[in-house]
Amino acid sequence: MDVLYFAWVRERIGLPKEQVETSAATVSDLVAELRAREPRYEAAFADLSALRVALDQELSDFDASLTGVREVAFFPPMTGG
Amino acid sequence: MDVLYFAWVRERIGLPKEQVETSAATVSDLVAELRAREPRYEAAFADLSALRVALDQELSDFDASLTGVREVAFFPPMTGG
Amino acid sequence: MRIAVQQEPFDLGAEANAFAAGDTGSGAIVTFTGVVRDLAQGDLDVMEIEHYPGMTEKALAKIANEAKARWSLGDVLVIHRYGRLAPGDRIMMVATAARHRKDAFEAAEYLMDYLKSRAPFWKKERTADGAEWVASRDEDEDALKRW
Amino acid sequence: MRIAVQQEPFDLGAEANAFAAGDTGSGAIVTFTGVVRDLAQGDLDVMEIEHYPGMTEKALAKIANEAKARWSLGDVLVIHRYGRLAPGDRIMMVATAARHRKDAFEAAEYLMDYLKSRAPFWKKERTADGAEWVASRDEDEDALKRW
Repeated sequence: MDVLYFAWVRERIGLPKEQVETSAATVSDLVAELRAREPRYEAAFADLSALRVALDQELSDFDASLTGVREVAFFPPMTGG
Repeated sequence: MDVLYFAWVRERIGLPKEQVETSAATVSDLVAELRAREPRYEAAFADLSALRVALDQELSDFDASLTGVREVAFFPPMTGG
Repeated sequence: MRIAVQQEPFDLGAEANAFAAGDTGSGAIVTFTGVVRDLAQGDLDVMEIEHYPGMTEKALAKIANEAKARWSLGDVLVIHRYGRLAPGDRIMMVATAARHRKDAFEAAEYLMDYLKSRAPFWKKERTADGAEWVASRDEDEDALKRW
Repeated sequence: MRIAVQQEPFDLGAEANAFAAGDTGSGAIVTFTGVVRDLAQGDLDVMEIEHYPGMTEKALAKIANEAKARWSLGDVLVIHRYGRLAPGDRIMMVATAARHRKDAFEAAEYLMDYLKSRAPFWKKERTADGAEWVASRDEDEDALKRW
């Protein structure tokens, strides 16, 4: 599965995109796996209330299932306009 | 005093502007004088709720005093924009 | 602040660009443009707009100054035409610049609501069937109550 | 309906004129333009806007389609830039055309409210003191509640 990071999430983790092999059932499960990897992931995911997630380019939430999902993106609240 | 007419008030009365010698104290008094003149004035002023009045180029009302006023204008509700 | 009452057409794009260029401190620019619609389904030939020279400019300046007093605005523009217009012609525009979008939007709506019912313009529509003065609408008068 | 996500500057006036020319049935045209403000009082050097290619266009189209479903609109335009911008540069614009001004205004405000918080753009401000991501504002999130 492709995992994308934007804005300060990208900066903290240090890359914009990576391929992740996972059997995580939900977004929260994936976040837990990533946090366990390295301190930079732990730092990026420390406060989930400051993060948003999109599944296959649609806004979603951390309880959502990853079944069939090909692309997960993590980023801070958007500041367009 | 200059009396001006706009839109269908102008069309009913048949002129855009005239000089009126009057000692009317209020706009209503002036309207009463004008209505007494001729049927075309009577027709124009038949329904005051369909008319607006400006005194010296400021919106006013039919109870207003004419003291010191040099220009009175009668017209239907405005349709700008 | 610029108020223009004119017979000539105006260029919406050129006016919008000039307005935006003149106000560099504002983050938000709103424009509203009114266009002559063919109300009578295809047979409006011409719209004639009459106004009250002398009062018109004053009334528009008063409305614009009230908007400036009420919202934090960088700048305000009002252009309103009179004379003969055809369907598709642009009748008028307002523009507002403000730090915050809410102020720019509200001020533009306020200007429009007051222009509709408190600026001395009268519209007459000429069709194949004859000419008729456009009646004021109760909802335009009601729109003033929200301010 | 046109949705453009682009690095290049856009010409507000040319876009407004093209939009107005393309929609002859509407009586009311509203535009909103966002400009880079110097928030940090004179020392903003550059604003960088990051976005999510692929998702951005979809998110903007979804917001525009929701506006079209909700109001009676003749047309909708959304342009949003990404990349490096300087103070005074235009970031984005929306335009709405409708028969009635209320629809055009409300739809433009709706588009802006959703663009602010639901389109995947992130702003970073670079000043003499360093660079900082612009934080989302509670009032922008709250603005969605009125729709």
